Amino acid sequence: MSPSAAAARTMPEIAREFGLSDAEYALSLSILGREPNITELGLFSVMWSEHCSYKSSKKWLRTLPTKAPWVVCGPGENAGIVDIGGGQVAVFKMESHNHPSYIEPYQGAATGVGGILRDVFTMGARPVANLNALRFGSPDHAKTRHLVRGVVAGVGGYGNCVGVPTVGGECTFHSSNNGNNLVNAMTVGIADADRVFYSRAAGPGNPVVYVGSKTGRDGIHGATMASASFGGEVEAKRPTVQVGDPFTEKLLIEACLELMATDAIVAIQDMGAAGLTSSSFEMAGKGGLGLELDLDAVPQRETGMSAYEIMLSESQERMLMVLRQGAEDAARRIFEKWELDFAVVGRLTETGRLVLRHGGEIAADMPIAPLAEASPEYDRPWRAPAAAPMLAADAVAEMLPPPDALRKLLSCPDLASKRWVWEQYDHMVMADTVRRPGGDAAVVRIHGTDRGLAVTTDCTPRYCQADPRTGAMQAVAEVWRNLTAVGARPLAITDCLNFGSPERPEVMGQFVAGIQGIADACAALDMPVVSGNVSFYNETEGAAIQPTPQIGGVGLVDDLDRTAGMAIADGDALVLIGTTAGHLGASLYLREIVGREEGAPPPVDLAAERMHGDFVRRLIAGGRVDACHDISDGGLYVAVAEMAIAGGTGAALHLESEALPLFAVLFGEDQGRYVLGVPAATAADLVAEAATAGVPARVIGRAGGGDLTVNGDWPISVQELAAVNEAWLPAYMSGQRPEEDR
Amino acid sequence: MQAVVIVFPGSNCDRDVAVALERAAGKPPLMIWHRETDLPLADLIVLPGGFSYGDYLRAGAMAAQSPVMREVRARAGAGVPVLGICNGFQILTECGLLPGALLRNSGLAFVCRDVWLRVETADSVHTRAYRPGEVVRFPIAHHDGNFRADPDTVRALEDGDRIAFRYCNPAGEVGGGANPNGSVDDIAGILNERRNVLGLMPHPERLADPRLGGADGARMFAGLVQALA
Amino acid sequence: MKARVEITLKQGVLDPQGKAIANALEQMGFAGVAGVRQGKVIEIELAETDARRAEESVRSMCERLLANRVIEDYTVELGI
Amino acid sequence: MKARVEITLKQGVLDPQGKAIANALEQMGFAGVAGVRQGKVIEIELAETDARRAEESVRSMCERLLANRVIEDYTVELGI
Ligand SMILES: Nc1ncnc2c1ncn2[C@@H]1O[C@H](COP(=O)(O)OP(=O)(O)O)[C@@H](O)[C@H]1O
Ligand SMILES: [Mg+2]
Repeated sequence: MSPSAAAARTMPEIAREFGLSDAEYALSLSILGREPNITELGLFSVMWSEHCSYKSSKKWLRTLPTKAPWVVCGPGENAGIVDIGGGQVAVFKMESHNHPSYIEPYQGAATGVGGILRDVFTMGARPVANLNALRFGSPDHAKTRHLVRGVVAGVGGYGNCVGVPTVGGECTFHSSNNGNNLVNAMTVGIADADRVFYSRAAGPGNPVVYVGSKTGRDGIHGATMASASFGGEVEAKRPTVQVGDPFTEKLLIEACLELMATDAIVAIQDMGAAGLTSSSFEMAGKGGLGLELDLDAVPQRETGMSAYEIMLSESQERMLMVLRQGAEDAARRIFEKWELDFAVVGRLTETGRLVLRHGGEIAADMPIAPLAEASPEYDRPWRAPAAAPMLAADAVAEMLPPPDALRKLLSCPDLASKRWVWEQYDHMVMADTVRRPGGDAAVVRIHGTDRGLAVTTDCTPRYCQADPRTGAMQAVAEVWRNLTAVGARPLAITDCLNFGSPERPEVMGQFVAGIQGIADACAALDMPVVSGNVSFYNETEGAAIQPTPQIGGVGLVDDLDRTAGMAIADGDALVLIGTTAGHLGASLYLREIVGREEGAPPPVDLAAERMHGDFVRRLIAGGRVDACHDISDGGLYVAVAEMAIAGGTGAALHLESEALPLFAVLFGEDQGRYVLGVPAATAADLVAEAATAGVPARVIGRAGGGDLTVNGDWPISVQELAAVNEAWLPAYMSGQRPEEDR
Repeated sequence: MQAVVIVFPGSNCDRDVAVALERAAGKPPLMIWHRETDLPLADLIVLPGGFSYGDYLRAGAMAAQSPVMREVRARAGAGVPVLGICNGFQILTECGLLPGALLRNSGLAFVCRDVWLRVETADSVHTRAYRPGEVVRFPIAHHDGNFRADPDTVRALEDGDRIAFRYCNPAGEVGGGANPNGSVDDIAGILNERRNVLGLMPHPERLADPRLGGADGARMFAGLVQALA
Repeated sequence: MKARVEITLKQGVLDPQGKAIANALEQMGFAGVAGVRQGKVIEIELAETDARRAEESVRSMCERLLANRVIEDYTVELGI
Repeated sequence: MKARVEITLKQGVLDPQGKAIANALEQMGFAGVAGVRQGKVIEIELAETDARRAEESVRSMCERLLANRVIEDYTVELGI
């Protein structure tokens, strides 16, 4: 809204329109000691929006474990930091861009990638890997295909252009996402440990510098949009969509890293949600200082912009920095070389106030601390979710012969190969991608070394729907397991907590339970949370998404000669690690084959999870494993089929001696399990060793031949498995016009 | 051998190719910013992959107008070997050092994956390490790799033995779905008349290290080093 | 009948391509380039011979496929 | 002074985007689409006020940068 349009209404009315509650408006009066002007009101409203203030989630986020000896910086900065040895650190974070991606999938996803990249290189890290977790509505829903095409093209369009490989992610479909798709983007970067930059401003008198693209009228009130659920009129929110400029971002990365090699920067902060407002409040607030900004000096793309518009614009590809006095000219030269705007826009002061000058007038003058730090915190009412009852295996009918069920599962939207997605992503640029997409975790080499980072994202929303606490625990456990399966030592996670409206006690209850599950799993697996993001209001007309606490994990591979992939080799013995109980509640089999979505998710035994994983990791580190894959969606049969496809060789499974119904053994989703391919001659010793270590292990078959068989029966050729697995997504996507790429 | 790598705003495979060159030559190439108007003496000039100027307007169009390109053209004219990979190939066609143009992939989407290439000629300093007819595996990663030229130009390329690589299947057969982008005649890379300028869409530098799953690309750099040492 | 659709970015929407072209022109020595915006033209050859029906159909193409109404405007022109 | 440049693929050059749009329109049920070609419009805001000099300058921009003469044709129009 323009200030003049607003003039006809009273301030309290405008406050409400801006999304401030009456109590929040009253608080703003008492902080200022007077009525705010329209610019100030705008600043209050974005700073106190859910997106910027975390007012509904703060109380709970504080309960997450965030420490470990290798954690250099936990939540609270632009991204989390862990030590990876060799004098280097990994910097990473995940963030949502759900709402914008639903309104304009290409640009929404693209700017999501751009935003998370900035969070990482702001800290001095060169981005080395991107991941993306995508949750779409039902494939039958009219909008889904359009959204998939746009989002995937947007993620690729941005990441490919900036030259950061997109190496992993997830892509699933469920009707609960029909009106709210989820686009969560994660970036991992690497920095020298002694060259990390933070956002805390210091040194009154130091210049405040603006770099990057010019400011336009785009995205005004994006932060408040992300803090509201969709009503019927999504259209009305459209003008807030922004266009990404990955070319400028690439220049910004190079220019910032070049400047960071000098000692010019005191503090730096990207302009994300709520643009100049939140970046200036945060930097000054953290340093306990004041800030004077001359808005006329801000590079502008359009004429006649008001102070309100300049402060709230969410134009992309911009950064705010505090420099050492006297460093301006050297810094300016670097940015001019990279053809980017550079402007000194203000100075730090000792007043503790934010003062904005515009057109010869004071456009705003407000204290920083009460806004940035003492912003509202709610203890929202919550109702513990009713846990879904356990579903006994004998309460599930075997609907199809197992090999037919396998075919169906391998080609169902959630399990079908996502090659169509990742082939649109440059996953090899930077020439360090050692393990490409398609495995449990991707591995990127730490440039110039023989060590690597393993990265993955995971969450199983149907488990979280059935039991948010166990589901969240499972998401963390699966991340840990995926990192372990490639031989990495899991270090830490980032999270992106996607939920419905926190104003509804049952949603808030899901959130609280989810936090508890994450906290328990992180503590037990020694894998703390170092960064994250909360995305509430993922609901349309009261219908919320399945709770989706998306987890992104980073692990360390000490020796790239000692990692594992899923490809089994002819002659390998197949060893199953872990306990099989035939758990079919909330399983993919139940949903896709039986057509039921019910039952409790598989229990997560964190102690067993850890014991099994530590054992597997030791084997891989000892060079004793040819292939490794964890068992997740679809169970054992699917896992072995995926290993056969990856290896291009068949496998004979022998599961005669089971006490459980065979289909429950094949399709149950019990946690804490892996399938290993090991040289046949070593299998017996390995099983004995496992027994000594208290880890359940047994030989379940042998790799070889052209077919996958079970107990000598049900042959399916590897070619058929691969074809079935690869076919669905390209076929689905070709079912309609190729959306024009933009 | 002293190589130079030209860096344009938006280049993003400059470091990758520098690493591959250093592995082959035992010494790093010089990295030259596009604004430079004179080039140091060099045995090889490399235009790397990436998205110079964001691929805005047309891939390679704005980079082709960079100050440094005048000098690159002059050196190429004097016989200095030039290698343009992916965006580098696009720049070479845009500045007229190679014929034809690279249009949007026929599938319209960006494609990143390994492809099989048939080596069509070993008669160049870039391809001398390969045998004609040999099948090699390089990755591609591009949005605009659909090579187009008028029939006379294509005939001239063919008659002059100037098609360096063609997309093929693992058995070396061209056609039948092996072409990832719709290029005319399955062309993946071409030489200029003098045979000292090679442009190709696939990235040899991305499979030039066994750690990354293959080293077919390393031989291109090894061959260059051998020839130019 | 031939239709010509012109698609341009809405006022206020960032045009990264236009911006880069303007910079490039300036660096090439073209002085006085105050701004560049890039758009698309799409020419459609139609079997339809009735101008009103043709226009209706092309407008519907624009709304449903050709233009991204979130960030783009379009105009339709019918030719010969 | 404003200039409008329109850039189209030369006759005979295959237009992958145009072809894809035509296919898509057909799949969406638009009958009678005989062909689609996609091109670009570039609007340039110039400081120059003399029409002849402006046109000359824009033609030179086209030859040197805006159009790829191997595959593209262009037209220049000067506006207000
Ligand atoms: N959106 C995506 N982007 C990149 N890679 C993806 C995407 N979706 C899925 N993948 C890749 O497909 C593979 C299978 O994904 P998934 O079934 O979720 O694996 P898992 O269950 O083992 O975590 C993984 O390697 C994953 O990284
Ligand atoms: Mg896995």
